[in-house]
Order: sequence, then C-alpha cells, then structure tokens
Amino acid sequence: MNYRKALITFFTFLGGIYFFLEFVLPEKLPEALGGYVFGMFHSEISNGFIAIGAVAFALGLINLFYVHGSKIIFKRKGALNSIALLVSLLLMAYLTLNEWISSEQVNTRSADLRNLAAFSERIKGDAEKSDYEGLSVTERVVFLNDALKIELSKVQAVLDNRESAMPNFLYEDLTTNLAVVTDKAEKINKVINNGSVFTDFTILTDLSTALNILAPSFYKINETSYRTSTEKLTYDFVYEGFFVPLGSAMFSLLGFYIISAGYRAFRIRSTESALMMIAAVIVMLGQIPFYIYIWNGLPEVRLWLLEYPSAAAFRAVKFGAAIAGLYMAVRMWFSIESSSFIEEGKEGPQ
Amino acid sequence: MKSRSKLRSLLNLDRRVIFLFVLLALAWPLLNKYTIRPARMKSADKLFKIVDELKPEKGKVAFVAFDFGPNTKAENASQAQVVVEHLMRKRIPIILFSQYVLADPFLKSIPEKIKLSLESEFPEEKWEYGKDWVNLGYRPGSALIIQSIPKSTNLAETFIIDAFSTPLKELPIFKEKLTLKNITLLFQVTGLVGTFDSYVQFFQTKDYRPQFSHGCTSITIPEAYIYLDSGQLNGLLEGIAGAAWYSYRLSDEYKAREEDDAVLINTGLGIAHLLLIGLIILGNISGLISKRIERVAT
Amino acid sequence: MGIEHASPAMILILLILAGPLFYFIRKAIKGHQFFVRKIAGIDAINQAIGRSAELGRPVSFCTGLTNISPTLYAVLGVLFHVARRCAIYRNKLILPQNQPDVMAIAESVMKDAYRIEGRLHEFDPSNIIYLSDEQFAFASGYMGTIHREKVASAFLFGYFAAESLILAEAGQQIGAMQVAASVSPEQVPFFITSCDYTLIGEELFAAAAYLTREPVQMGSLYAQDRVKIVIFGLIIVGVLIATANTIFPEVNWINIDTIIRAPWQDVKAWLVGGS
Amino acid sequence: MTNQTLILWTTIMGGVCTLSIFSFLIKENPFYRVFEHIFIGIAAGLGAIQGFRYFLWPQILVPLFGLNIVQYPDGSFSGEYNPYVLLYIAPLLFGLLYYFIYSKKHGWLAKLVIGFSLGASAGLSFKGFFAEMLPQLSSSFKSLVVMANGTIDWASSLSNMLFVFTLLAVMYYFFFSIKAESATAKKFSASGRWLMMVCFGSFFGSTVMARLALLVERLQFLLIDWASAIKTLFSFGPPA
Repeated sequence: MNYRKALITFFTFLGGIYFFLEFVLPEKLPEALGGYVFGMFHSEISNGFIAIGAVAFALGLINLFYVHGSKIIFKRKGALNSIALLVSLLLMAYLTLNEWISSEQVNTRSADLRNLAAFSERIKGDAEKSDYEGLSVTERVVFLNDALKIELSKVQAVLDNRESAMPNFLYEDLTTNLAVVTDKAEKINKVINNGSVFTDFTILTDLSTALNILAPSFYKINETSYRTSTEKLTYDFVYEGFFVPLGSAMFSLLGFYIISAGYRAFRIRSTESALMMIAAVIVMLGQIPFYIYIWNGLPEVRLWLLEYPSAAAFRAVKFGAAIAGLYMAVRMWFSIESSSFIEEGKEGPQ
Repeated sequence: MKSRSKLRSLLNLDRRVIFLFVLLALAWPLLNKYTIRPARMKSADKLFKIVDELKPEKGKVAFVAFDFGPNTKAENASQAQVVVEHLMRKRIPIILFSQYVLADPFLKSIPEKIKLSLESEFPEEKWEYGKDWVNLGYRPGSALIIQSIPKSTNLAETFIIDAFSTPLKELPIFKEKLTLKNITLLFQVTGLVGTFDSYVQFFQTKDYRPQFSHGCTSITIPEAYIYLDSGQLNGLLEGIAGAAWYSYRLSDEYKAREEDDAVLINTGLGIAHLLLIGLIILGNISGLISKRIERVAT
Repeated sequence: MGIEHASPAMILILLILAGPLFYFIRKAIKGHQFFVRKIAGIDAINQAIGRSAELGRPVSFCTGLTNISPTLYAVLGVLFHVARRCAIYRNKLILPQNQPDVMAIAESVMKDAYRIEGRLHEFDPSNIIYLSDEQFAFASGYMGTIHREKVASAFLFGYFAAESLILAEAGQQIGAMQVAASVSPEQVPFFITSCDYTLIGEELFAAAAYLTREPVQMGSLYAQDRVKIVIFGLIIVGVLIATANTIFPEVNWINIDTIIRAPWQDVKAWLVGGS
Repeated sequence: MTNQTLILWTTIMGGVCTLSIFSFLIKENPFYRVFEHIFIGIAAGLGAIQGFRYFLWPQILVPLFGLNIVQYPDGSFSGEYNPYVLLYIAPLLFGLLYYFIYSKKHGWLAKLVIGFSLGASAGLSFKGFFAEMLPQLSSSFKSLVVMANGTIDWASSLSNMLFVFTLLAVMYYFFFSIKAESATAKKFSASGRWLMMVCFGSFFGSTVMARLALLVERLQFLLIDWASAIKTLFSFGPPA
C-alpha cells in the first residue's frame, strides 16, 4: 500500500473520530477517567469542519469561468450566452459585496455609540476593582468626554440634514434620546472643566443606559435611509426583479409537468400502475374543497391512506436506506473498498 | 382507420395542449375571485388548539423557524402568516430564525405585514419589534447550529446579535435569560428536505422537549405523518390546504379579520385537480377503447 | 427524548452491526459467491450507455443535490462504473454539478476511471459543468444543457428534492433513456412517472455492488440483509410485546426501544441488582 | 429614478423572466437560453458572497483577526485576543487542498481533504442513525389489538395490522439475498411491491397541490401585478 493511499485512509479516519467519540462517550466521563466533558468546544470544532467545506466555494467559480471563458475566447457556439452569464455573475457579486459593505457601515455607526456605553461601564467597573493600576478615573473620563463630543456631533449632523423621505417620528425619537445623552455629557464636561476629581459614578451608569437607547434609534434612521440608497435599490432590483422571479417561475413549471406526467403515466397497464393511480386520485380528491360534492368521507380515507399504508411503506424504505447508509458510512470511514476510486489507480493498458 | 387515429391522438395528447388546459383551469378563478370553503384538516386543528391554549407568561416564548425561500412561498408563506398572526393575537413573544439564506426577506416582511393589519384591526393596541417578536435572521451551519441551541445556557449569548445587528441583551424579550426550557412552542415552516430532520434529531435535551409543530409543503406531508404518529410532532399544517383551513378557522374566531388569499388559492387548485383527474380518466378510457379496436381489427 | 450521547445498548448495537459486515466481507474476499436477486434498474445502466454509444450522443450523469455523505459515496461507485464504460466506448459523459466540493470529488472519480482504462488523455475537464448551488438555477441549467446536448441517456442518482420532476421531464421530452435512483423516497413517484427505470432507497446503495460484483461490496450487501432480518425480527417481537401489553396490561413487559434507550446508570443498576 | 418607477421596473422584469422560463414549455429557445445563463450567473455571484458573508467572515475571520475586540478612547481594549482562535487557520489551510484537484502532479493531495470530509460525514451519521431511527422503530411497535374502553376497536386494530404487514412486506421486498421460492414468499414480496405503489401514488397525489399552488402564485403575479405594470408603462399614467 503506497504511502499516499495510507495517508488518504488516515485522514479519512481522522475526519470521523471526533463526531464518533462525541456520540459514543457519555456527557461527562466518570471521575475515574478524569471527568472530562468531551463536547466542551463543540461549536468551535463544528465551525472548523464547516470552514473546510466553505473554503471550497471558489471551485464553482473557477469551473464557470473556465467553461464559459473558453467558449468566449474560442468563439464557440453559445459564446453570447456565456458573456451574459459572466457579466451577470460579476455584476451580482459586485452588487452583493457593495450591499454588504454599506450595511456593515450602517452597523458600525451605531456600534460606536454602544462601545462608548461599554467604556463608561468599564471605567466604573475598573474603579471598583482593588487590583486595577491603569489610568486614573479622571484621566479616562477625559478621554470619554472627548470621544463623546465626536460621536454626538455625528448624531447631530444626521439630525441637521433631515431626509424628506424619512418618516418624522424616527427623527423625534432620535432627538429625545440624544437630549438625554447630551444632558449626561454636559454634567461630565462640567466636572472635567473645573478640574476636580471625578467621583460620582452614577452618571456613568446613566450615561451608558442612555447611550444604549440612543444607539438603536440612530441605527433605525441609518438603516432606513440606507434602504433607499442607490446601492441597496440596485441590489434589490436585480434580486427581486431577476433572481426571485426566475426561481419561482422554474419551480412553478412543476405545476405543468406534474399534470402532464400524471396524464401520461397513470394508465392501467399493470396492477402496480393501477394501484398507484387509484391511491393518487383518492388523495387528490381528499384535499380539495370539492370533495363535499363527491363523498364526505374522502378526507378520512386520504388521511388513512397517508397514515397507514404510505407511512409504513415509507418507513420500511427509510429503514433499509438507513442501514445501507450506516454500512456505507462504516466502509467510508475505514476506506474499506478493494478497488476503490480513492486509491491511486495504476496506468491501464495504453 | 380514421376513428382509431383520432383516438390515438386522444391517447397521447401533445404535452403543450395539456399545458394550455392547466393555464386556463388556474387563470379563470383568479380573474373572477371565486372561493369555496376549504377542506377540514384535523392536523391543522391540533395546531390551532395548541396555539389557542398558549397563555402569555413571563419568560415563555415561541421559537418560529422560516426555512423556506421564494420557491415555496405560495404554501409556506401562507402557513407562516396564519400561525405568526395567531401567536401575535395571543401576545406570545416570538423568536424568528432561519437556516436558509433566502428566508431573510420573509423573516422581515411577514411580521411587519401582520403588525400593520392587526394595528388597523385594533387601533388602540401596539405590536413592537423587540417586545412581540425578535428576528435572529439567517444563520449557516444547519444541523450544527440546531444542536448547539439545546446546549446553550443563554440564547442571547449563543446568538449575540439579531438580524439588524442589535445586541440581543438590549431587546425586551431577552431581558430574561432564555434557554431551551423557555421555549414552549417550536413552529418550523419549510419546503426544504433535511432542515426538518435537524430539528427532529437535535432540538431537545434529555429531559425537555418543546411542543413541536411544523408547516410542510404537500410533498413532505406523508413523511411528516410518521413524525405525527410517533409523537415527535404535535401539530402540522399540510401544504396550502392546511394554511387555508387554519385561515378559515382564524376568520371564524376573529370576525373583523382581514381576508388573506389562502382560501382563494385553495379554490383555484381544486379546479386544476379536477382537470388532472379528468385527463387521467380520459387517458384510460381512450386506452381501453383503442385496445378493443385493435383486438377487433387483428 | 433526544439522543445526544449513545446509551450502552446503542454502543452494543454498533458493535453487533459491525460483526456481519467484516465477517461477510472477509468471506467474499476469500471467494465465496453470494446469491443476489435481479434488480431491473441496474441492468438498464449498461443498456443505457450502450444505447448512447450507438446513437453517438452524450450520456449525462447528475448527482442532484447530494452533499458529502454516505449517499454520495454510493453514487460515486456507480459514477466510477459509468465513467469507465464511457471511456471504453469513447462516449462523451457530461456531469452537471450542484456543489463545489462534490464537484471536486466527482471530477477526481471520473479522472480515476479514465486513468484505469488508460484513456486519461481523452478526459475533457469541460465536461464537468458546474451549474449552481441554488436548487432552481441548477434545474434550469440542467434543462437547457441536456436539451442542447441532445443527451441519449441520462442518470439521476442520489439525493433530490422538489426539482426531481423538472430534471426527469427534461430528459423525457428529448426521448433520452433515463435511469434514476433516489435515496429520498418522496421523489420516487416522479421518477417512476418520467423515467424508464427507478431504483428505490437502498437499491441505490446496492447498485455499485451489482455493477462491479466486487467482493467487499457484495459482502457488505449480504451483511446488510442479515441486519435487516434482525430488524425484521425485532419489529415482530416489538409488535407482540406491544400487543401483549394491551391485552394483558398487568404483564407490562419493557419494550425493545426502552431497553435500547436505557442510560448507563440504569444498566449498571440492572447488572448489579440483577432486577 | 424614483422609488415608484423602480418598483414598476422590478415587476416588469419579473414578468419578462417568468415568461422566458415558461417559453421552455413550448421548446428550448434563445429567449429561455439567455435568461437561463443570467439566472446561473446571478446565483453564482450571490452564492459566493453570501457564503462568505454569513459564515466565513463572522464565524471564522472576525475572531481570527480580533475584529470583535474594540479599542476604547483611552487605548484600553474591550477584551483580550483569545489565542486558541488561531487554530481556525488549520481547517482553512486544509480546505485549500481542494484546489489541488486541478494540478496533474499533486492531484492526490485533494483526496486528503475529500477523504477527511467523507470521514466527518461518516462520524456524524452514527448519531443521526439512532436519533432518527429509534423513534421510528418504537412507533412501529403498534399493538395489533387496540382496546377502546373495554371492547376491541376493530378499525384501529385492523389499521395497525395493515401498518405492520405493509412495513414487513416492503422490507421483505427489499431483501437482496433471499430467494423467494415458496408461493407465499412470492405473494408476500409482491404485496410489498403493491403497497409501495399505493404509497407512491399517495405521495404523487399529495404533491399535486403544492406544485399547482406555485403555479397559481406565478399566474397571480403575471395576470394581476405584471399586467397592471405594463398598462401603466404604456399609458404613462400614475401606477394603478
């Protein structure tokens, strides 16, 4: 067995070990074995596994650019459509990226306010800690005061140039919340200006709660104005105007196909096809409003057909598939395949 | 000879002719707004009873998962609407969530639409984001995310922010520390195969399992039955027929309720079903007759 | 209640299940021939490839929405066989793909098949067609591709959802010979109405064993049947216990599923106490 | 471009896309082909970024680059950088092995990550097997005799008997290595096949509703929303 196959088999086995042990081992190993809780980093490890697959996302793009790119370069049949494909790919990628970046910006503007709230809580918390040696409270409050001025001026700027399309109550909320914060900020500013030592911590907690109310209402305004920005509108135009209708139209083709398939296939050729047809017709009649005119018991029969024979047959097929799947998983995990395609195939007859 | 060829053409109508029939069968009721009382759905009654008996209690929430996209909107959106509306009427706080990226627009639009129609029905009452419902938005990872929820000791820390990047700690619903035990009802709507299984397999702990109700597209109805039968499911909306019957029950309970189009869609479908059954009968009859002619001829 | 960690009985079951698998595989490797009944759909696979060779039109092999899972491993076994045949007949084989990582695996399997038949130089990577990981963009790409390629035979193997009927009807409309195998039972009715042959549930897993008659796969197939006989028996026993419990309520035997679920402490108590 | 005209054009384009897909019902044609390619392009562009935006960025890269740690105005930090996060580099690099699929010489390296992913899904399927199968197995233990306050409820009893019979018959049909010689065995296997057909027929019947529901929704869009959008377009009046 050459070293490559051994390495592949080892990595395959390695892949399954964590989840197998996580299932087989009890929640907490008995004290005798050190009482270690196996699943402690479960979500981080699960993220790691998802990351492996996520990184492969560009493989699809490479294939698309390779297949359609070569059609364009060599001017093969369908080159025009390939151009349409690649242009819409690049356009949609740009629009989606743009939409993501601008919506992130909307988040960071209100996040700055929340960070200030956290900072003021931090100042109060550290002051109460005995082992804290960093900057004195007053020095830190000076920094807080300067940062507050910058952030509040940004909020004021939004209030000064109101957008007509924006609903008014949003601005009113923002003004009231801003006033609460400015009042706290002035108190701090007064203490700093006359150079005395900062002692009253209750202002810090009030400031933090006020900031945490101001942040969401500031976010609401930015988010609503962002929603009418050109980036968002163009993204929505392509998403709602092309992507969604194309998907729904494709899916609705099934409405046509299911009727043509039913018409073609439900012919009494054998007992099997007759049974399939009769069951289909009964279930269909049982779930449409017109059953009242045929027979009141139809929904009951439909329910019975679905609950007993169908559920049982479905379960039997699932049992079989589950066992086959489990055995396939074991063979996959231990790479038990005599001439498996995983190993390095020998060069066949030239 | 001529009669047999005519029959043979009846035996296999060209598929384009059938497509035309389907178009006419569905378009006619749409244009004339013709509706009929939907068929009674016992499993929808079960769900209606569960939601009707829920009382707004401190720290008790409903966890509603929209795992559907624009493709199954016709059935799943109607189901999501009727149940979220009923929960909002009963003032049960709702946590909205999805494992499917394309569900995002519905997570945002459906509760807003219901809020507006309820506030127009009850002008003096208010429904607010953060208090009556929270939207966690789309989260990737399917089964891995679902099985981390029961393990979480505080959902606000597991999910950190909502779909609008507001920290959950600031929202009234999350003022209380919420874990799986605070979730009284799980309602999952999906047209996707597989997302339902991750809830069945992982959305419980050894000693607690919320009431589990489900809205499925008609294709997975039979599969949902085996979970209804085994008790893993406590209530079920079966495709558009389930949504139409639930909507009928809601209108029956709340007289001033605005009519939604679940019942209208359901009627159009009834006519198209009759078309298919007619075609099947036609196909079989002409098949038998032409076999008899062949036997006579040979 | 939910199952987060294995109970002692479950670990026991896993060990018991492993027994027949390794035993019958060793027996098969030693050359023991197992009887295996005919499955119509599987013989049709070779027929379909032959048909497209005569007509000189391509073959399409679609793995649907299958993600990396035991089902994919079974589908790859069939793809390996189909790709080898196409390499021998020098028949164009197209692979419409739905997921990047699955595409990478399918491509490596197809390359191995061409390499084993010594035709690696004829392998054309542009036959691996990535369409989309979005369900219906994939279906629309599949429909257009096989109509334009005038595919003579189409294979639909693996995990499908609602788009199954679209894929099957697309092949039916151009008169392609279609063999479908779905591990999702709710899609089987649509394959039955629109395809020539349909493999149901575990027949997909058996297909590779049938086609290659490899000892490992035959042994595993035989072991599977043995396990199913055990489950068959378990159901009968379980049903009888449930019936007995209803007729004579005072008997109240513990049923099989409660035994399987019994946690560590109960099992320890039972072993020690012998209750 | 006021908001109103944009919504108008979104509806109009939605209708054009729907008609392009419906044109396939007649025949594969250039009108369909262009929109098929546009659809695949948009889905690929959207999918690539969304995959990054909803997983790789928030769950892996933000903690990795410490972007979730904020620097306060006084220079102190909201939290320390957790070095264990650096472990995420391993799966990221390991995932890059997939791209070796394109290299002739080192193609086998891709098989390392392929094997690993297959192994991981194998590891997961053990819990999945029991979690899904056990409730099914226990709910298959249906009592053949159902008592309803003292007397036998024949309807449920017979239904349960049929349930168990179907379950066993369909399982029997799927036995690969058992020769069904005796007459009863052949009938039992045949009845398994027949009952499976009843199951598939019921599936088919219950799905017709879902597919037509989608078509109704698309026709509602075309006949009502799109038709009025076209009317306003040509009459240049305000949108209806």
